[in-house]
Amino acid sequence: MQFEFSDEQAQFRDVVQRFCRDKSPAQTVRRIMETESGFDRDLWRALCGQLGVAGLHVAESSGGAGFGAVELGIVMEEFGRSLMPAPYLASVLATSALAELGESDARDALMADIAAADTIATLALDPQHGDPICRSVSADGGRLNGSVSAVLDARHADVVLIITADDARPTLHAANAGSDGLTSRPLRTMDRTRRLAELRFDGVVADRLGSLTNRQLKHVYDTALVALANESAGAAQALFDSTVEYVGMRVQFGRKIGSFQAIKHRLADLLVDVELARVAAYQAAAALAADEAVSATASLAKFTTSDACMNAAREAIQLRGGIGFTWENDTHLWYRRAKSSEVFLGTPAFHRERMIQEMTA
Amino acid sequence: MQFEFSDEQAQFRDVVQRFCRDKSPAQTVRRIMETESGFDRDLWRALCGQLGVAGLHVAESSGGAGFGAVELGIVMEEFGRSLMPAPYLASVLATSALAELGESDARDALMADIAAADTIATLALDPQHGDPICRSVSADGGRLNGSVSAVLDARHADVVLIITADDARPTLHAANAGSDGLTSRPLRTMDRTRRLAELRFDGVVADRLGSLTNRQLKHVYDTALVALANESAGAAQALFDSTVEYVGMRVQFGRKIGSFQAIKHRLADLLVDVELARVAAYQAAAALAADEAVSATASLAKFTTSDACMNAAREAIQLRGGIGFTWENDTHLWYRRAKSSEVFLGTPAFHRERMIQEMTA
Amino acid sequence: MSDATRDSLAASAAEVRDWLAANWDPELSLVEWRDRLADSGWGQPTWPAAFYGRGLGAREAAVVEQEFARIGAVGAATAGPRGLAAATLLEHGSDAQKKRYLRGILTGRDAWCQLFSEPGSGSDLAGATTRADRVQSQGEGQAGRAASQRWIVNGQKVWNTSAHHADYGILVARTDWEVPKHQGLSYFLIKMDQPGVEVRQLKQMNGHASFNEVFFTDAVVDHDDLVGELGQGWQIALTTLSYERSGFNRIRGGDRFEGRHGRVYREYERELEIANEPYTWYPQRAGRIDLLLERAAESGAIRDPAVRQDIATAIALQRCANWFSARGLARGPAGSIGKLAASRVARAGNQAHTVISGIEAMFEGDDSPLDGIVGEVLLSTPATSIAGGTDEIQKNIIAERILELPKEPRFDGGPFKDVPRN
Amino acid sequence: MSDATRDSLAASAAEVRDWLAANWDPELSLVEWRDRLADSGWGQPTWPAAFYGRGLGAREAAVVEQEFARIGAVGAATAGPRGLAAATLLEHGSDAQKKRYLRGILTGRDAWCQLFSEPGSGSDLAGATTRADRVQSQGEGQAGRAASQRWIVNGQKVWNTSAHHADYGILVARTDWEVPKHQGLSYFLIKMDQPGVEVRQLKQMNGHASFNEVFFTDAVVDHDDLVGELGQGWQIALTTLSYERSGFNRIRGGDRFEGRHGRVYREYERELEIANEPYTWYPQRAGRIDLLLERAAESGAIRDPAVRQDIATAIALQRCANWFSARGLARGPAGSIGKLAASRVARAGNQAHTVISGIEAMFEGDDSPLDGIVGEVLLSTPATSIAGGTDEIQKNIIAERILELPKEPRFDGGPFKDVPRN
Repeated sequence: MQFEFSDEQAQFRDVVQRFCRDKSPAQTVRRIMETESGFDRDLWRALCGQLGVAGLHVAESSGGAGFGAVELGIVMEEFGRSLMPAPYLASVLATSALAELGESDARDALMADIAAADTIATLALDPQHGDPICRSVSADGGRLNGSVSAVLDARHADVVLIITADDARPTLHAANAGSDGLTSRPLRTMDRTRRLAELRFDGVVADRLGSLTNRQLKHVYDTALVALANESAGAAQALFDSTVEYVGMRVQFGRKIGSFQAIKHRLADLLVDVELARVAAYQAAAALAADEAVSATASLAKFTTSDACMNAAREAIQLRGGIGFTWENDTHLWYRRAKSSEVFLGTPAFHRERMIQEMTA
Repeated sequence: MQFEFSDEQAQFRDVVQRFCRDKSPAQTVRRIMETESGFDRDLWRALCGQLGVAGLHVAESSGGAGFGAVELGIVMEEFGRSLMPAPYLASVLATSALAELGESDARDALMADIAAADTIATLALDPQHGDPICRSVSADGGRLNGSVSAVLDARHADVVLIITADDARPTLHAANAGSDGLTSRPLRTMDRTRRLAELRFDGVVADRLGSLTNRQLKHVYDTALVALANESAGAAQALFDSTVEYVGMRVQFGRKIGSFQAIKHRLADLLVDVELARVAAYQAAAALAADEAVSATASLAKFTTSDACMNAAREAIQLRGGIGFTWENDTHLWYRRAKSSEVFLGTPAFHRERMIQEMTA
Repeated sequence: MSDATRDSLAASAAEVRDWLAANWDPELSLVEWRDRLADSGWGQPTWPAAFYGRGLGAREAAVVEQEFARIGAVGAATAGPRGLAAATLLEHGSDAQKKRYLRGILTGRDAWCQLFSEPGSGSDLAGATTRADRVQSQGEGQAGRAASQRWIVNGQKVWNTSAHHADYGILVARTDWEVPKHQGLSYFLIKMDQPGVEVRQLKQMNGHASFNEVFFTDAVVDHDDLVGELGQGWQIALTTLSYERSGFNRIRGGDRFEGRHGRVYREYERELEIANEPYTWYPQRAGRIDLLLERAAESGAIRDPAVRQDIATAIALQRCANWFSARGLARGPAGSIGKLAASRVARAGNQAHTVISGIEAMFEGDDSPLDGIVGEVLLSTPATSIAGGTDEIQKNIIAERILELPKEPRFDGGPFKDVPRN
Repeated sequence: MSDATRDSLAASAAEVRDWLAANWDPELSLVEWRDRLADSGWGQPTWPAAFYGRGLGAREAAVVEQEFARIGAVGAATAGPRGLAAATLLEHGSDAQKKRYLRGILTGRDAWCQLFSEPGSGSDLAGATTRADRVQSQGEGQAGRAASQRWIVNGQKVWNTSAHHADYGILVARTDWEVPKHQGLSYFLIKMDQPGVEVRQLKQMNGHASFNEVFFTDAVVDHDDLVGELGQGWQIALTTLSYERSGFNRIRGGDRFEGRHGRVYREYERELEIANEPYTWYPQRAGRIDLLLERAAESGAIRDPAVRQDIATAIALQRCANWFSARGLARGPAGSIGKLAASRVARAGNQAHTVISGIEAMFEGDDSPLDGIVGEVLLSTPATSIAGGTDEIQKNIIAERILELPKEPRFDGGPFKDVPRN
């Protein structure tokens, strides 16, 4: 299938882009990144208030803003471009899971609080490949036991959602951050703008929100992949653009280094990576929005974009030479994002394999 | 371990190189390649008579010339460089298998005939990865039944050696090409300088020469890998050298295309491929000669050299542009060799896996 | 759409429908039928009425095509360089040239070939060294002087697909060696059937002979067959090339006429066959990604995890490349991005087919899997990154026109006679 | 080996053995001991007798080293740029300079740093813009004129590892802007402890701060500290760089003194620690291929066939790179081949460690596998293809010096003041 952005979607992108430029330039990213929590509630309130990003892609019938995966992709792409330091991906995971549930006061109340930025929510995932079912945590008698490493933004989440496997059907639980027996250990992430924490559940009392089918779990996972793919496409573009700008300015041997054909050709190759990654991300978002079978395309987009982004990050440092390896230079912030997005929700090889499985199923 | 060629070995290489230059320049390769059999007995007699290549690497105690794997590597490298159209690799397979047997009149007579070029011998291999045991052929009561595809130079071999698995221990049999029930169907090989045929055995009477241990079978296989690796190193070098020469001569846009930095850098990268491939091939030959545990290194050399050779072949065509894609241009002869050596005796991926298995065994 | 437009479209539809009812006959010979098209102007309705067309707009032409399709009427000849010659003549040719050549192009009576590339100027097309020298014929100095001027052509062209059965060629030759290379070229129409023109087929490494070399030895061109002004050859060639990029020389399949019978169809199918002959290996050149999964299942390699990785890589690349083109992003310089993507797809296809086939990748022809298709893939993909502008040229275009990085220093700016060349 | 040589070697051995017997004392302070080495010449036996050495040949020196090793005697200070300064001074320095500086280098009393690279001239080392301007001090025109001349240095250097604790620096600065860039540089020895010199540590993306920026604001250099002739700076710098490439600044490990006790050893270990401090991450920078298999077994990723492919690729690359260097092929321009190979090894190591660790590759420091080694690998390998000459520079060297392809057109040939720069 083929798609174009609608005028509304193009305008929405402009709004998001302007917000990112104004509200989180690189120096802001560094400021927040260097705080202990890596989180700025005012920025998050602004994101929810002015852009309405939380629950953006969730249908109104499910308590969301009623936009779709394409708008989600637009936000993620722009956040990747600007390295927006906010718990948005965690919010996407949480709201996507909630959206699969039938209507209920509990769900609707939680969704409303999330959209209003009154509640920050995350969804614990199985660490290895990001499977939404956490097999390392069990629920019995409404109490959660076990531990799960690497939960996104768990440190500043007010509510932790977790899907356990022990009932007849996978079940979604909500635990309040403050609950007795719930302890969180912040992990030192390479990407300081994307925090993870290890959670321990010792008989934590949690709300049993409902159960999900495997199809629904897959949809939650594919949504996460599409979101991350669009973010990586944006990050790759930012790395590419800043590098083209740099080689057009940096002079060595009496000429701009961008005039050296070897560098010109490498940037041409890199542009192909970036462009193909972008269409993959767009196509996956469009397929998700159109409710097509999306798993193969979602995995394709995940590994295509993360490979392109990692490649762009390597070249961005290499073509800057020594200066690109310094802390002061911003390039490593995107390199760190690229490296962690490469493995988050599953490695490129894992998703190549998944794509083949989906295509031959 | 580290090694240098001895003066004798260096002189031997010169002799082989001169022979290849004089006796099989590209036009000779094309002439023989275009014959139906792809084989020139006079050239083969000269190779055995003047260079003594047949049985070269086999110990005198086993009826060989008493040189080692390093000399074998030298011959294979030079033959790869010049695309020598002769059944030498088949002869290496056959003599390596014979060399593992204990002394016997049958073995010694056969080895002597092979060395004297009176007999051309080949060894049938299991097609998939070149395993010396042909499971598709069975021996009972001294009669061979079954068929095996892709036997090297089977069309002009006087004797076909084959190792069957059905006895308590793997057994080496020799069948005369003329035997009743032995039929051979020549296959159209992409590399017309390396012929293969499918053999059918219908109750073929064969000499049971003896049995081999798994260690011995592995040694035969590793020897084949080392031989092919050195051949590929030579072919890669030939492709590289001719390409450097071409870009230093071809003028476009008023300048030698070798003056374009993008091309200069790609050739620099390619030189790294070629140099690393060569040391891998040399190191594997030296380890084989020194009777060290060689399987991991043999597999390493196989995939490193065939990847480098394939890469060199691609670049050799690309940097020549249209002319490199023509039949008249010799580049495709080496491209065809590179492509078939890439998969012969197992793909690069197969040998990467084998190397890890050997290292973790 | 305004009512006026709608009415005029309806009018054209009615008019062509009536004309077809009166003239279409499947038992005519192809040339007889197309002579009617030429006389009526319905074969190329967008061409000027003065030159075998009706001067209609694109919308009307679409309506006409629908009417042809509805009753299965064969259209004008379009396949191959013929289309490029027509488009170029309509833009730059003299009225006399249009009169003389467009009819034969439309009816398919005349086949054409494109004589631009040379052995010494592949990537550097403007570096052509085939020369055309002006001579006066006997009648010198008398009346009809200009008309009696002729050009003598010497040199060599290559990489054209139809010279071996072409009646005419569009030729770019150097007429001035004292000026920079882009200014010294002129654009001619040359008759292929003459003593001074020799055509040899050129065999590729994959065994096909889709291209020709053309040798000129004192070949003759009338001055009347100079297109545009002397020295305008490069600008006019760019016109031809732009039409080539936008697919004016693509060949329409005959499948539209499935199950139709009649002499005109038989002759049309034959025409297509001849036109398509050089291109049978092009799908293999692109890597045949479409065959990977079924082929891997057949060979059993689908069970090998490393092979699955290679297949996934190839399929993903192809999908992205297709999406990229489908989104219409591949126009202008960005076309070079699509072309580089196609090269990656072809390479990945070659790689995947190799590991899927294993030892069977050593075979060619009947002994190669899928009736030789696999072998042909392995021997054809290298052409993808060369034909129609090498990857290196595409990267220059991207770097300089899209990324706006500094241009390469030029060493061929001066008078062409002083420019180094092989 | 001739009898004569054998005798002289035996003689040296005997001589140094006696001297060590009489002088070696592990309870001396490191400086006290090395003062004895400087006085006797046994610390740097290949240096001239006039300058703290004994003018011995390489063979004799080897024998002397053996004798030191036999009884575990600590040698002269060699670590770091100090060794480069010494080698350069011995080749290009004046006798006065040798007298003044070599002793402090040998005894380790003085630490040195290398002040070549600049923010604006990384790959283009000869494009240095740090300036040195000659001034007359008060005593102008009187006796001792030359001696009283001084140089005022302004500018910035970067990428040196020891400026923060160095007493002196070897400095390349521009003294003439009217001539082409290679001809306008001069080579100075500069005192680091002065008001005009400010050293700032420079933090890398992997969190380490191994390098310094050095800012010069009217820093002063005596004319006596000009090495060689004015304008010879580039040639002399090339000498320094060639010694750097052949490892004169490498640091010998202290492991030779395992289990030895005494004040001199304690102080020597401390000296090594300080010298090694900036380099703790260098093994990670190289990709830590040595850890792949054990790490994959530990994480369980060894069971993943795709991961095994990546591990095999990395291990194979490293073995080939090691074999290439071991065969002594990596000398001269071919050193660039080894350097490019090292970059590939580092990249492959990064890739393999990433897929082996999976989600754990998202961590750094204590939360990263192997006490943070994995995270440090992932954040350090990019330096391998940059430090000591970028891959791009290596490829130029290979293409032009090994393959002898045409050189890049130059745009910086004229007077340096007219050369474009940032």
